[in-house]
Amino acid sequence: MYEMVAFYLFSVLTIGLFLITVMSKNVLYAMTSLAAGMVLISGFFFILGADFLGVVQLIAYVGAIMALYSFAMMFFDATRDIKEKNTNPALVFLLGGLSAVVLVLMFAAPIHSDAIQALYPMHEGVGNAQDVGIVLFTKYLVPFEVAALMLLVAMIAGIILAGKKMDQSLTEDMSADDEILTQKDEK
Amino acid sequence: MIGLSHYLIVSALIFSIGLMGVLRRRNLLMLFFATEVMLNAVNIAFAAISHYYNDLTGQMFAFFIIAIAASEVAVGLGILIVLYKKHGTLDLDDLASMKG
Amino acid sequence: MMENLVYIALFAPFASSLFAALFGMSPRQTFVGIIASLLLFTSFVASALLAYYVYTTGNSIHVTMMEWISAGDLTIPFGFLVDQVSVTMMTVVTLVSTVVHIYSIGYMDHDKSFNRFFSYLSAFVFSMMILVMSDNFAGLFIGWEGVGVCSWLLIGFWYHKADVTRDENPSISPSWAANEAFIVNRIADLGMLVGLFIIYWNVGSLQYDVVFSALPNLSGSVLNAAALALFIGAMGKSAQFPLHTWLTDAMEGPTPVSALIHAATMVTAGVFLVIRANPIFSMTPEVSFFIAALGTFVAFFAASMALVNRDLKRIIAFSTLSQLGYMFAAAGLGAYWIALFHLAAHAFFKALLFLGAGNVMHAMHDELDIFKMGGLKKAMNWTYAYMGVASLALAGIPVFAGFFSKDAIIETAFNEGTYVLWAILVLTAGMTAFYSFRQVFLTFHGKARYDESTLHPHEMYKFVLIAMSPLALLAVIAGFFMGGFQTFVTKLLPDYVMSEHTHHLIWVLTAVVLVFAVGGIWLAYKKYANGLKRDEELENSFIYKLLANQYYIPQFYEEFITKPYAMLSEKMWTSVDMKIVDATVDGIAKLIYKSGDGSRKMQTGNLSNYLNWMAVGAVLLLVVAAISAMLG
Amino acid sequence: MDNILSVLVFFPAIAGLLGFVVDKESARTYGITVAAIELFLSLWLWFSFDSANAGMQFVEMIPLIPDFGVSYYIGVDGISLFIIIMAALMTLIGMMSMSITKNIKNMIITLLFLEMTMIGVFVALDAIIFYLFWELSLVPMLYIIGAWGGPLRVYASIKFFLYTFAGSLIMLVGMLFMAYVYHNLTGVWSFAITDWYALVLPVDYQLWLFAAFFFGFAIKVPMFPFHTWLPYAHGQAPTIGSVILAAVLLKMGTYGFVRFSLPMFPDASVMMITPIAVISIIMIIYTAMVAYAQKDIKQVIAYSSVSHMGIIMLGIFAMNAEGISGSVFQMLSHGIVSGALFMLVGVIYDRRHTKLMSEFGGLASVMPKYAVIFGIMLMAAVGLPLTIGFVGEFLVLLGFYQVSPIMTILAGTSIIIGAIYMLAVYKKSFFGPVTNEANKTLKDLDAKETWSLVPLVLIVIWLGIYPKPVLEPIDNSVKAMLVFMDEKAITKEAKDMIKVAKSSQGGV
Amino acid sequence: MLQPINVSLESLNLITLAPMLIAIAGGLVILVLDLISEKLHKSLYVMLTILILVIDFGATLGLNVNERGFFDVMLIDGISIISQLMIIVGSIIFIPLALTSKRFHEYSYPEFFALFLFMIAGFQFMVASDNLILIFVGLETASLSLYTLIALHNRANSYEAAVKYFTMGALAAAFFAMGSAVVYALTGSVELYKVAEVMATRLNETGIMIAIFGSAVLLLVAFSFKLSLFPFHTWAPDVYEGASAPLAGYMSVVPKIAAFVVSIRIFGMYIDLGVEWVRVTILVLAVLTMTLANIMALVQEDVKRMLAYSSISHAGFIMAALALDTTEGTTAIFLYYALFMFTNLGAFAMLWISRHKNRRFDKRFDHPYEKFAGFIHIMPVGAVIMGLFMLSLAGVPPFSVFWGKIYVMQAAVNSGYIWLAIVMGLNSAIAAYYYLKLIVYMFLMDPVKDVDTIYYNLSKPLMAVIGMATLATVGAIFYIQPLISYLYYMISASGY
Repeated sequence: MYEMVAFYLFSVLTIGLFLITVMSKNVLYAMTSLAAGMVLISGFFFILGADFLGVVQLIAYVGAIMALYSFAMMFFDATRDIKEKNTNPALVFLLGGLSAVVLVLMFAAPIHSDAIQALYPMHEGVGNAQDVGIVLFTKYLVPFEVAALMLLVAMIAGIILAGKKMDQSLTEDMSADDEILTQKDEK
Repeated sequence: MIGLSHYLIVSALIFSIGLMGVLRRRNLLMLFFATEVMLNAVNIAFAAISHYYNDLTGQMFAFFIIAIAASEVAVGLGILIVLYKKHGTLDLDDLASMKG
Repeated sequence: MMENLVYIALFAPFASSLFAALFGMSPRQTFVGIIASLLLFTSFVASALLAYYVYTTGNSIHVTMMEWISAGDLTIPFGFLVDQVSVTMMTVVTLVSTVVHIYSIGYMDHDKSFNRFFSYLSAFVFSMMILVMSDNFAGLFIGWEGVGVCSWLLIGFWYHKADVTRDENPSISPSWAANEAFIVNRIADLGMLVGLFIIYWNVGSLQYDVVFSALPNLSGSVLNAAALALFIGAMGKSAQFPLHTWLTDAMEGPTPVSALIHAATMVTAGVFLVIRANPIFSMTPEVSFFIAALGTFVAFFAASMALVNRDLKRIIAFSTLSQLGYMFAAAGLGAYWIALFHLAAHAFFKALLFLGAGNVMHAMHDELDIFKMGGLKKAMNWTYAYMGVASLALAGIPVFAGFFSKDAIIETAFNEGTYVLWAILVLTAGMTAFYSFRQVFLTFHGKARYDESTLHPHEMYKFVLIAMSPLALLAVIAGFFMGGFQTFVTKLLPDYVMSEHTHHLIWVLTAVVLVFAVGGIWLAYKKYANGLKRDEELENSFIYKLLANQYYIPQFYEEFITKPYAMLSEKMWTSVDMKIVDATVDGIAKLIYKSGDGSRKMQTGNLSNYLNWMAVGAVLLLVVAAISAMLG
Repeated sequence: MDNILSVLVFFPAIAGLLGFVVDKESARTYGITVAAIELFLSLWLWFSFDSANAGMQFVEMIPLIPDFGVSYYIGVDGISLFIIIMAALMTLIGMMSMSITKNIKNMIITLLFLEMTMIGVFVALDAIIFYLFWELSLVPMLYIIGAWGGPLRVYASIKFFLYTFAGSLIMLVGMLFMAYVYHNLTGVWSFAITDWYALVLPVDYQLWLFAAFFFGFAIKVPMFPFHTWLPYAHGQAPTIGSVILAAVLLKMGTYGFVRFSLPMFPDASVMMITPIAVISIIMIIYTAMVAYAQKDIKQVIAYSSVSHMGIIMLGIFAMNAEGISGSVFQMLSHGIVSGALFMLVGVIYDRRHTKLMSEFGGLASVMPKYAVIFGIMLMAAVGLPLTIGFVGEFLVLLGFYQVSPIMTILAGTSIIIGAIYMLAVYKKSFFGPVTNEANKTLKDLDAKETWSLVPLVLIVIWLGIYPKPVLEPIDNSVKAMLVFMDEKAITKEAKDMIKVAKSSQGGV
Repeated sequence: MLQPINVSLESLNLITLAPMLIAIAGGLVILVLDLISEKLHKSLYVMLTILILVIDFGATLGLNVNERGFFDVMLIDGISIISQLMIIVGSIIFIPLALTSKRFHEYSYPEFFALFLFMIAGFQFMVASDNLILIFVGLETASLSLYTLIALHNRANSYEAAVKYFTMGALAAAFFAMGSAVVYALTGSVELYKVAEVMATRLNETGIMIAIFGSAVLLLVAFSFKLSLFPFHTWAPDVYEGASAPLAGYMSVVPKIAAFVVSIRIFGMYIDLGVEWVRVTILVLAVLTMTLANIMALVQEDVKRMLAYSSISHAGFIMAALALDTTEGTTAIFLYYALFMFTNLGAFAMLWISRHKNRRFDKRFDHPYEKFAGFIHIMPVGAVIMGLFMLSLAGVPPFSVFWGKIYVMQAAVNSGYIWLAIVMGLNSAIAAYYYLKLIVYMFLMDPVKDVDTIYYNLSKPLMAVIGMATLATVGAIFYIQPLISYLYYMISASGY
């Protein structure tokens, strides 16, 4: 019963918040509602017993990612209302609607099967973090390390892209040659 | 009783909302928000399936999706910064020098 | 020994042609003409020796030089057959050619392409020799086409003349006439080829002896088809209706050419073919009768046009046409030897007539309109005599060659019971006499109708006149050899003798013909001997105009064949080939290119649109997936 | 020298590569020397060829991609032998007569590569090798037309390339399917033509495969209605390009029919006789008419090529030795005659830089030697006996008469309408008075031109009088092929229609 | 309580990780070197990268076929080995293009080379696993590096390209994630071998087909994006145009090989299970892709953009081979890319040597067709070589791509898809036009400007690279046989 209430509450709230994220003209509103939505999603995780995931969601998303976005927003000076000329709202809603219909139809199908054996079952009486930890550091150690690599890549990328050197072009200047060439053309 | 389908349907709806956002957004920053929404929708689905199958793989996947989302944001914002420095705008209507 | 003679007879003209060709582009060299004439004479001598040999021994000579084409089951050799028929032709051809060669030395005197002329002329003789000597149909076809080309070259000899309108010159220009001759002949040649094909696929060979011995095994329809196809070939070369127009236009060529090719030899090739292939035609009475009927028609038809024509050479050309009709009539009626005899006799007097006309032209500076001549008798005695003799022979006056041969043909028509043909032929004999003498009188008698102050007609060179004498002689006496000729050639050809009944009436028949002939001459004398009296009314009458315009047949051909063909060709090119066929190809290419232009519009450069495309694709795929899943 | 064929194929290519080093001034001499050696080699091939042997000779086989069944497999028989010699000859003569001075070195190198591809096509006994040379031959020709051509050269060259390319890709699918069928039946991958010959296919397969090959070949021939690239290609190409194109490249199409379609799909071929004959007759008559309407001499000859190719096509589908041998012979004859005619047009174009007949008239007076040679070639083109043109045309019509008299008569009109347009050309250009001032001072053929044309004249007459040395090997191979087709045919109609020559019955 | 887990080191089969670890370590070495000294020349990094890749190549070559490692996450089967080898070879031949005679922005960053190596590691992970998680992570690692590399070219266009690629990539990633979620929901697993097992048992359940199709579609969208299939290809031309020529050439080969391997694993699985619908859909997409990309390429004014469309078309071609799902079809994919790689390398290298900082021929394009007008007069050997590449791309025998093309077509014919072979043939004919267009410009036209800068960046290493590409293109006929038999052996050994 409590689960049902929580589910519906969270569902309505997240959908509402994300709608604001998508529809709002104001970056600030959009971002705030996005952050709020993400918090509520971690609520889903808690309901579903994925405590560790919920915590990660809060830390990584709400903490790290939203902070990044906030900085970016400041950098881009995007606090003002953004004028967007949306070309074809009908198309957008049609596509969104259709995809929703099909996806819902898909998920409404008897997709859940009792016959399926869990490969990495959760254990009774063991904390979620512990369960996750064991799987993550055995089976999924390689992806985990690759994810580390990915973050390293992201870090390097972030640093060099935002770095000072990108302001100037290091491509060799050929203006001297150009002059000669232009003269040639004129001949 | 709440079943797997309920969660999945919510996930589907949020995913579609994200898709709509991707489609209608002209500001790159806000477009990135929409992609985050989509990834979050998938996360709900994974967590729910994981719960109903009593299997940890789904949580793993969701975990990695969060990592990926984080990296994407880093790189994406990096690119946005160089772009902004060059163009002074994030409106993607102004970003059509290559076409045809 | 005899084989060598065969090769000498055949290749002497070829050697002559090559020799003359060596100097083809150099200025006039008299010795070229002399050597060519000598070589031709050699050929004549060889032919005569062969004729003597064949005459005395009765054997024929068959030589095979080498294989020509061999594919599948087909084998065609270069084989030559000298028998009674071919040796007759050889002798006639080489004799007339020799005369014409010598004649040309004088006639072409002032022409800068003198050497070239001899080259062509000898080449023609060579082709003609191949035609008559070949031992198979394919070889005959070689000669057949060869004479066609030489005829083309010679008609168009004065190629530098420009095209003029048909009113100015009915033949437009030498080159036009040459092309016409070639093309019309080609039409007939197709028939000839088809004849060859029919024979080959039914017999398996093209050799005369094989074919003729296999004939009894063939069905009637095959024989008819073969005969008809071969005759179509003959119709072209011998200018039978409706393929006759080229012959008069061919008069654009130098006169010796007209004498040799378009009177004595080439045009008779059709008759020769029918004679040569007589076993086939003997077995196909319907086709033969058709040949006879067409021949008779052409005899009359051509004579009618000759009645009113004013062009010296064209009149003779029409008369040639008419005489060819006689020959076909004879051949069609089965009197092959008579046809061959008339062919030979005609060759002599018609060549003479043409050469005489050439003399006149030479004297008159290429003037051809007999209305503008008259009174040439004084200046040109010899020519007058030659042409008179030839005309008498042509008219069929007794003693002269034409009397014997033509009379025999007319008798044959009577003998066969085809009285209609007989009547027409008799009438034509009268017309022949009339127009021949109309021409003679208008040319030589009366007062001069040309400007005597500028034109001083003179007789031809002596040697030319002497060279013409053998022809004159033969035109007079050839008839007396008729009996000997008959026994000679009927060793090979089916004999034809008049029935008892005809034999009884022979004097009556001869008399009737004579009456017509003499009547014709008398009429001509009455009208023209004392100069030209133009009869405006007659000249404006419908029939006169019809005849003068050759029944409007050339105009008809031009309006209904030549022009539509050109127009259709143009349409085919501009409308069909360019606008439909090519445009379709280009259209496909353009369509693809255009659709490229159209579809690149999806590439707007706007990221939002790209995302839309992506979403559209994804959603579409999803929807399709959902639908197809639900449909099962 | 058993590997003479490989030498023939690769000698020009290697010479072409080395040609990059040769100095510009000497390039022409270099090219002529190489082409002469190549011709000599091809004559040697003829000399060592066993005329009595109807099968493949000088066969070489090196597996290249065994897993895929592709091997370097070449050989020559009577049918291909003379086309090879002709290709070598026309290359040499084309080079000798060439008047181009711009980028002469590039031209020589291109021609040498082209020669390799041409010879390659005719010696290939492996479908992929055949296809390889087939496609490769497009490239040098594209360059020749495009770089030295007239004002529309780019359009013409692209059209030429794409049209042929599209057709041959469909042919390629056919080849792949054939290989697949072969694999299915034998378990082995093979693209060897001789292996494919052994397959007896059901009729519906034959029809489909025939259609696939047909597109490739028909466009190359070019058959109506796929012919429109040809007038452009010829019209724009430089003389040498037209010569090679007409003489050799077009023959690839008809050769393909003889080499592939007939022996591989005898039943389908017999079934297709009527449609192909109808197309051929349209080609003959229609293009002859179109040729008559042309204003440009070269276009006339270009269209006349199509018309003559119609005769060749007809002969191939006569299904008897007379027709097919005649057809192959006609390929040679058309190659030499049309090549010579294009060279002749080139001669006048070099002098006057126009090919419009209206610009000329009376050339016979100014350029007599030229007129004589043109006349001889013209007569050969209209099929005058004792010239090379007659033998093939006669045999083709003779052969096809057995199939259908009516169609033969229709096709036979070619001798009439062929004469019509050819004589019209001759009359308009050579006869009449010299009206155009520019023509009055034209020079007659110079030594270079004479020496390149006279050999062709000699060949035209020699093979017109004595075709046996050429016709006999062709005929032997054709007869053997017909025997083979007859044995292989599965339908009764085909067995009836394919006529085995009496002389080869019992034997072989 | 949980039991402690004992894992023996052998059972981990660590050797399966060696190739990727070499690449990663190499990347780190480069980063460290940069820390030590800032003044190092790019040639050092290039050579270092090549060396690392050579070791990587050796390590990959040493792997045994059909091994799993690290809790079955790593999958080393035939296609993973050959695809890794091709990825490495492709990288080795493209990276020397950095050694231009002129300096370019991106190559002044040592990080460029590090990212390059990380990207390769990402691709290697992608192909060496059948676990959707690792595939996803590998994919993203590689993609993020690639976005950065594109942006590093440091021009307005390259930023635009990076943004477009990135944004669409993010969307595709979402689809991939969603697709994986559905697969997971259906089978309770994200490991493909397990997925196949479970799905096979569930195929006959009523009402579930929509989810199966749906999962396939969502994944197909993600990979269609990577493989640039219509209508998910829209990024490709712009990205190719914005990226530097070497990178564009690289992108048209290496990432696609990786994506194809994953596609073979995923969609091959669906087709093997008997889900014909997937095959049909892929065929439709493939045909649409090759045709539309071709006709759009027809109208391009820029050679690089034309080559971009042509690569899209080639990808469609190969995708069709994938749909056949036969050993030959799969062999065809690798054979095609192996051959296409060299030709494409050559073509893009030829563009690269002519890259000029200022656009002297066109306001927008670096390599408009006009630039190559009369190339034969300016640089005859270059023109001939470029012509050879174009002919090869057009599928003219005996150049390399032709063999790939007929192998694909043969595979289609063998599976009974003759219509597909004909469509491929006709498309090749259309495609010939735009390749020919460049040849026409190079050989048949006169230069627009009297310019010799057309080979501006030419340097000895570039000449070597181009020469090698030429040799590989021209001499294809001589190495096709070993190549085919190796590929065929590896692929049939891994059961595809």
